Amino acid sequence: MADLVVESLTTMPNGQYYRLILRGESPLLDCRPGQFAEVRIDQTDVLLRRPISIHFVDKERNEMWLLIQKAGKGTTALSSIQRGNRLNLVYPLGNGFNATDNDYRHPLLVGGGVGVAPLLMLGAAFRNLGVEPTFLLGARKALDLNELDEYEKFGRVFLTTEDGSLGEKGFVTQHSVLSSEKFDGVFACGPTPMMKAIAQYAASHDIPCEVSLENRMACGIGACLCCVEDTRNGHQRVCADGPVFNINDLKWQI
Amino acid sequence: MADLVVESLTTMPNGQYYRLILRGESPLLDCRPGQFAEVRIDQTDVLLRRPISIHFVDKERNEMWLLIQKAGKGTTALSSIQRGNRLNLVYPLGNGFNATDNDYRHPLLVGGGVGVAPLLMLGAAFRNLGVEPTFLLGARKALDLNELDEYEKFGRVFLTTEDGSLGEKGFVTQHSVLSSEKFDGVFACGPTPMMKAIAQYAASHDIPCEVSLENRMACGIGACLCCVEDTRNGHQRVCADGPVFNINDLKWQI
Amino acid sequence: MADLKVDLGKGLTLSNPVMTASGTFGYGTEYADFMDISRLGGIIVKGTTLHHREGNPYPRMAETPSGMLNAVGLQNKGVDYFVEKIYPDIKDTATNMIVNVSGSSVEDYVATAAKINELDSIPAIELNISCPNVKQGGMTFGTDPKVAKEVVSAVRNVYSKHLMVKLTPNVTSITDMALAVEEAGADSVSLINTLMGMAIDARTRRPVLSTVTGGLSGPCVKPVALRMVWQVSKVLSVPVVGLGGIMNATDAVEFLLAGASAVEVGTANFINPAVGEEIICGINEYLDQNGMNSVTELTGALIV
Amino acid sequence: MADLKVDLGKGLTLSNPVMTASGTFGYGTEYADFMDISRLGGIIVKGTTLHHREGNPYPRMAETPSGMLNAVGLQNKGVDYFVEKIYPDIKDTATNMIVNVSGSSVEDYVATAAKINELDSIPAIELNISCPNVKQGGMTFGTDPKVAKEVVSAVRNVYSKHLMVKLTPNVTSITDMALAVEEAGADSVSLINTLMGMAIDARTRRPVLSTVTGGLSGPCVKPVALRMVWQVSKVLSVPVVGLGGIMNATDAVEFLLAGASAVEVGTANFINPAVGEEIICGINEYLDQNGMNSVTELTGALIV
Ligand SMILES: Cc1cc2nc3c(=O)[nH]c(=O)nc-3n(C[C@H](O)[C@H](O)[C@H](O)COP(=O)(O)OP(=O)(O)OC[C@H]3O[C@@H](n4cnc5c(N)ncnc54)[C@H](O)[C@@H]3O)c2cc1C
Ligand SMILES: Cc1cc2nc3c(=O)[nH]c(=O)nc-3n(C[C@H](O)[C@H](O)[C@H](O)COP(=O)(O)OP(=O)(O)OC[C@H]3O[C@@H](n4cnc5c(N)ncnc54)[C@H](O)[C@@H]3O)c2cc1C
Ligand SMILES: Cc1cc2nc3c(=O)[nH]c(=O)nc-3n(C[C@H](O)[C@H](O)[C@H](O)COP(=O)(O)O)c2cc1C
Ligand SMILES: Cc1cc2nc3c(=O)[nH]c(=O)nc-3n(C[C@H](O)[C@H](O)[C@H](O)COP(=O)(O)O)c2cc1C
Ligand code: FES
Ligand code: FES
Repeated sequence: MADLVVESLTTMPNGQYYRLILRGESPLLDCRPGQFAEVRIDQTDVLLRRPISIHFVDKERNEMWLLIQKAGKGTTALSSIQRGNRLNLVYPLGNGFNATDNDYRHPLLVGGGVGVAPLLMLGAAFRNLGVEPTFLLGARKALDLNELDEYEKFGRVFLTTEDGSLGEKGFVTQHSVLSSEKFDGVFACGPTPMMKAIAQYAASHDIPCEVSLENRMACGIGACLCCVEDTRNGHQRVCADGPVFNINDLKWQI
Repeated sequence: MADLVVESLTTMPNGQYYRLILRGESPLLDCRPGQFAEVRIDQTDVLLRRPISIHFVDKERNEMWLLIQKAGKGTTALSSIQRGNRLNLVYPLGNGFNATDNDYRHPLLVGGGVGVAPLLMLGAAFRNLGVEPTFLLGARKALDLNELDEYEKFGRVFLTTEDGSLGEKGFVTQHSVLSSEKFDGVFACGPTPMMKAIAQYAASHDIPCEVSLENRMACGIGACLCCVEDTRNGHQRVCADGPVFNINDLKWQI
Repeated sequence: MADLKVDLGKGLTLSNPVMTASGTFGYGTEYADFMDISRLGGIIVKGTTLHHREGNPYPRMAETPSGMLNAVGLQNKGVDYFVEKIYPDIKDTATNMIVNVSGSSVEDYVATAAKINELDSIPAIELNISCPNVKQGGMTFGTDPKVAKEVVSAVRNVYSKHLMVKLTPNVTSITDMALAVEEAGADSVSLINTLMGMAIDARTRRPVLSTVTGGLSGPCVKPVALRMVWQVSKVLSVPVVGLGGIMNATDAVEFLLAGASAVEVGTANFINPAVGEEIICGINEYLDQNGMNSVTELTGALIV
Repeated sequence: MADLKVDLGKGLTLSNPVMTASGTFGYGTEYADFMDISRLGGIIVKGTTLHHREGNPYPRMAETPSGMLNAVGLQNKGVDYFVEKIYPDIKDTATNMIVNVSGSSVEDYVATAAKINELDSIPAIELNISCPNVKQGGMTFGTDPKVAKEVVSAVRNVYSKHLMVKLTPNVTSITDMALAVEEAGADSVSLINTLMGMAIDARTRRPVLSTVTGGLSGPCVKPVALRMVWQVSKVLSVPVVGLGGIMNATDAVEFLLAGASAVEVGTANFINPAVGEEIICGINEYLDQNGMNSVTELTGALIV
C-alpha cells in the first residue's frame, strides 16, 4: 500500500479514457505485466477500491501509468483528480502474464477497448527480452485507439475499428494478420466476447493463450472469495490466482 | 431551489471559517435577515443538505454571502469548492428576525463564534431603516473575529475574546457596554449557553429578545418534524416556525 | 410517452407509480414551491393518530452512512384536527391524497380509520402497523402475524375504501407478515418502513437520538427493501408498493422490476425537493428507451 | 498507554479488543504484507464446514450505497483440509486464531466443532448459525430460538473451549436469540452477521448476484448493528462481541460504548488492509484522551 503522487492526467480524444501518470516518492515496487493495482477513491461515496491494470512502469522516472475508462461513478470521480494529489494504491496484485517466463518468438498481444492497458507493459517486457511483439488493438472507432506511438516503440501495431475509421474494419478476430502470419503465443485482454473469440482462434491454431479477466472484486488480495472464476481447478480467485489465466484452465465454451 | 455560482472562497485567519460569495445567474430571491439556505454538498458521502444562514446579500452584484465553519465532514468538504463551481441551494428558508417589522431605536446584535453570520445582514437592514445597530461579537481569540470592517459599515462594533487578545476579555455577556448603555431590543445567534446568558440579560432588563436556533435538520422546509424545539406552543419546527424565536416562546430555564 | 397509469385496485388508480412516503412530505403543501405536486401518483400524508401527539423530544435525527435515523414519534394533531383543519386545505389537490394511519391499540386504529372513511377525497389509507402495541407490552403490531391480522381485520370492518398496509422490515419473515395482512383484507401492502437503528456520539458518549434508537431510512436500506419487495411480491396476490432508499428513477425501476406496482419516495425529498417529478420523468424515459408501452410491463419483470 | 486487554472468559483473552471478521480476512496470511497481524486481538478465519464447498457461482458481489452484498456461499475446503493443510501454517501466529464454524445440519456443526476442539492452538470457535438448516427446509438456525438452542447445546457437548455464537440480524427479536444461545451454553455472542439484501441492474433487468439475494455489510449496516449490540448487551451475562460497519476507531468505540467487550472488523479490511492496526491505535488514543486506564471501562459506558 502506498500513496503515489499524480504527475499528470491526460484525457484521451474520445473523452472517455484518461491516462494517469503517478510518481512514487520512494522507489516503486517491482511489477510484472498483467498485474494490477487496487485504487482507493477518496471523498466520494465509492466504498470499495477499484482494480486497475498497471499500464506501464517507467523505472527511470519512477512513474506508473494507468489507463482508465470512465465506466461508472468511481472511475468518473477519479477523472477529476488533480496534479499533485495523492492516490492510494495497493499494488502489485495478481499473477501477471506468464509470457516472460517462456520462450515466445512471435507473441501476439490482443487488446479491445480499455483492455489494451496491460499490453503496453507486456510489449515492453517482450522487447526487453529481445522479442518483437505484435499488437493487435481493436475498438469501436478511431477515437478509442490512443497512444499508438507508445505501442510502436515496442513492436508492430495492427488495428481494427468496428466502423472502419482506422485500421481494418471489423473485430480484432477478423484482422488479416491472423491468417497471414503465424504466432506462437497469444495474450489477450478486453471484453469477454472478444477474448472468447481470440481463445477460439488460438485453440484452432494450437497456440498457447493467456487472457486477463476482469471479475468484480472486493478485497483484491485473495481474502474474500468474491471474484472467483469457475475453472478446471474449481473456483479460483481472479485477484490472486489470476487475473491472467491460461485458456486451458478456464471452462469457457469455445 | 437554485444553482448559484461560486464567485470566491476566502479562508479566514483562523483557518476554520471561510466565506463563500455566490453569484446568481438570475436575480436572487428576496431574503430576510435570519433566514437560511439548505446547501447540497455533492460528490461526497454527505447525504443531507446542510443549513447555513444567509450572511449577507449584495443586491447590486446579485451575490449571496455565506460564512461557514468547518464543523464536520460536510462543511469541510465544501471548503474545497472552486471558483466557478455551482452550488445547489434551497433558499430562503425560515422566518428570519422580526426586527425590521418593529420600531427599535437601539438594537443590540449579539453573536458568538460563527453565529455572527446572520447578524451582518440584520445590521444592514437596520441601517437601511435609519437605525444604527450595535454589534457585540465574541469569540475565543482574536483570530476568530473576522470581517470587522463589514460590520463597521452598518453600526458600532464591540468585541470580546475569551483570551483577551481582542476587545474585552471574557464572554459577550460580561462586556461593559451591556451596563453602560440601554438597548431596546436584543438579537442573538451563537452557542446555546451564550444565547441563554443573553436571554437572561434581556429578561432582567425587560428588553425583547430574539434568538436564532441551530437545531439539527433533515428537510429544512417544515415537512419532516426532525428539527423541533419544545416551545410554549408545543413542538415547533425550527426550520419553518423559526429559526428565530422570541425567548418568551421558548422553555429555556433562564 | 409510455402509459404510466397504475391501478392498485379497489378504487385506487394512480396517474403514475410515484407517490411520496408518509412523514417525509408533510401534507404536500410544503413542497408546492418546488414542484407541481398534483403530478405525483399520490401523496401519503403524515402519520395520523386518534389523539394529538407531541412526538419525541429533540434530538430526533442523526445522519448515518448513506442514511438517516429519525425518532419523530408520530407528532401530529390527531385525526379530528386533520378532518376539520387540514382536510379542507388539501382535499382539492389533484392527486390521490392518502392518509397514513397509526395507533397504539386496535381501538385507536379502528376509530381513526372510521373517521377517515367519511372523507370523500381520501381514496385510501396506509395502515402503519409498525407502532408499539401498548396493550401487548410495546411489541409492535407489525412483527407478529396474528396481531397484525387482528388489527387489519378490525380496520377492514370499518374502512370501505382502498386499504394499504405498510409493513416494517424488522421481522424474521416478511412474507409471513404480508400473507397475514393480505388474508385479513388488505388491498395492497407497502414496504418497507424504517429499520430500527441507533447512533452514538463517541465524543459525548451519548446516543444521538433522545429515544436512543430510531428508524433508519435512505439509500443504505435499499438492498434490504428490494429483497423484501421481491420476496413479498412473489407470494402475494394483491399489489405491492415498494419503498426504501429510492433516490432516483433507476432506483424506482429496480423496485418495479423486483415486483412493486408502485413506489414511494421518502428521504430523497429532503435532498431534492423536486425529486418526485424527476423520478416520474425518468421512469417514462426508461420505458421509452426500452420500447415498453406501459409501466405495468416493468412490474416483476426481473429476469432470474 | 492504556490497558487494552480483554478477557472474554473460558480461556479467551485478547491483547486488545480488535479482531477481524470471518470471511473478510482469509486466514490472516493474505494481510501479512500490510500489517503485523499478530498485533490483532484475534483473527476469525474463514467459515469452515464439514465438507468441501465450492460456494456460489460468480457474480458474488455488488456494491451498494455505503455497503456491499456478498454471496460467497461459504466456499472452503472442509474441516479436514483445514486441520491437515491450513492449521499447521497458521497455528503459530501469535494471536488468537478462531475458527468460524458453519453447517447445514446439527450433525455437521457437531462433527466440525469436535474436530476443531482437538487443535491446541485454536482457543475458540465462532459458531455461525445464520446458515440455512437443510433439515428444516432452509430456515436458518439463527432465526428460531428453539433451533438455535438445539444446535448450540449439541456443539457445547463436544466443544470444551470458548464457544462464541454469531447471530444473524435478520430476526424480529435479537434478544430472544441471544438469550437462547446463552442458555444453551455460549461463552460469548458476536453480532451482527450480514443483513439479507438484494441488488438489481436496471439496465440488464437482472439481479447482480448469481443467488439473487446476498448478505449486506459495511458502514450502511452500522446503525442496525449498534442497536442490536446495545439491546443484547443489556440482557446478557456473557460478553458481547460487536461488529457491522466498523471502519475506524471511532466506530469501534461506539460499539464498546453500546456494550460490546470486543469488536470485529470486516468489510473495512478490503478498503484499508491495515485498518485493524489503525483501530487498535485509535482506541488507545481515545482512552488516553479521555483519561481511561483500561478499555474495559468503555464497555457499556453509554450515558443514557
Ligand atoms: C484485474 C482488473 C483490471 C482492470 N483494469 C482496468 C484498467 O486498466 N482500466 C480500466 O479502465 N478498467 C479496468 N478494470 C475495470 C475497472 O475495475 C472497472 O471499470 C471499475 O471498477 C468500474 O468502477 P466504477 O466505479 O467506475 O463503475 P461502477 O459504478 O462500479 O460500475 C459501472 C459499470 O461497470 C460494471 N462494473 C463494475 N466493476 C466491474 C468489473 N470489475 N468488471 C466489469 N464490470 C464492472 C458495473 O456493473 C456497472 O455496470 C479492471 C478490472 C479488473 C478486475
Ligand atoms: C438555521 C441554521 C443556520 C446555520 N447557519 C450556519 C452558518 O451560517 N454557518 C455555519 O458554519 N454553520 C451554520 N449552522 C450549523 C451548520 O448547519 C452545521 O455546522 C453543519 O450542518 C455541520 O455539518 P457537517 O457535515 O460539517 O458536520 P457533521 O459531520 O454533520 O457534524 C459535525 C459536528 O457538528 C454537530 N452538528 C451537526 N449538525 C449540527 C447542527 N445543525 N447544530 C449543531 N451541531 C450540529 C455534529 O453532531 C457533530 O458533532 C447553521 C445551522 C442551522 C440549523
Ligand atoms: C422523518 C421521517 C418520518 C417518518 N414518519 C413516518 C410516519 O409517520 N408513518 C410511516 O408509516 N412512516 C414514516 N416514515 C417512514 C417513511 O415513510 C419510509 O417508510 C422510510 O423512510 C423508508 O423510505 P425512504 O428510505 O425512501 O425514506 C418516516 C420517515 C422519516 C425519515
Ligand atoms: C465477503 C464476505 C464473506 C463473509 N463470510 C463469512 C463467513 O464465512 N462466516 C461468517 O460468519 N460471516 C461471514 N461474513 C460476515 C462478516 O464476518 C461480518 O459479520 C459482516 O460482514 C458484517 O461486518 P462488516 O460490516 O464489518 O463487514 C462475510 C462477509 C463478507 C463481506
Ligand atoms: S477480490 Fe477478494 S478474493 Fe478476489
Ligand atoms: S428539518 Fe424538517 S421540519 Fe424542520
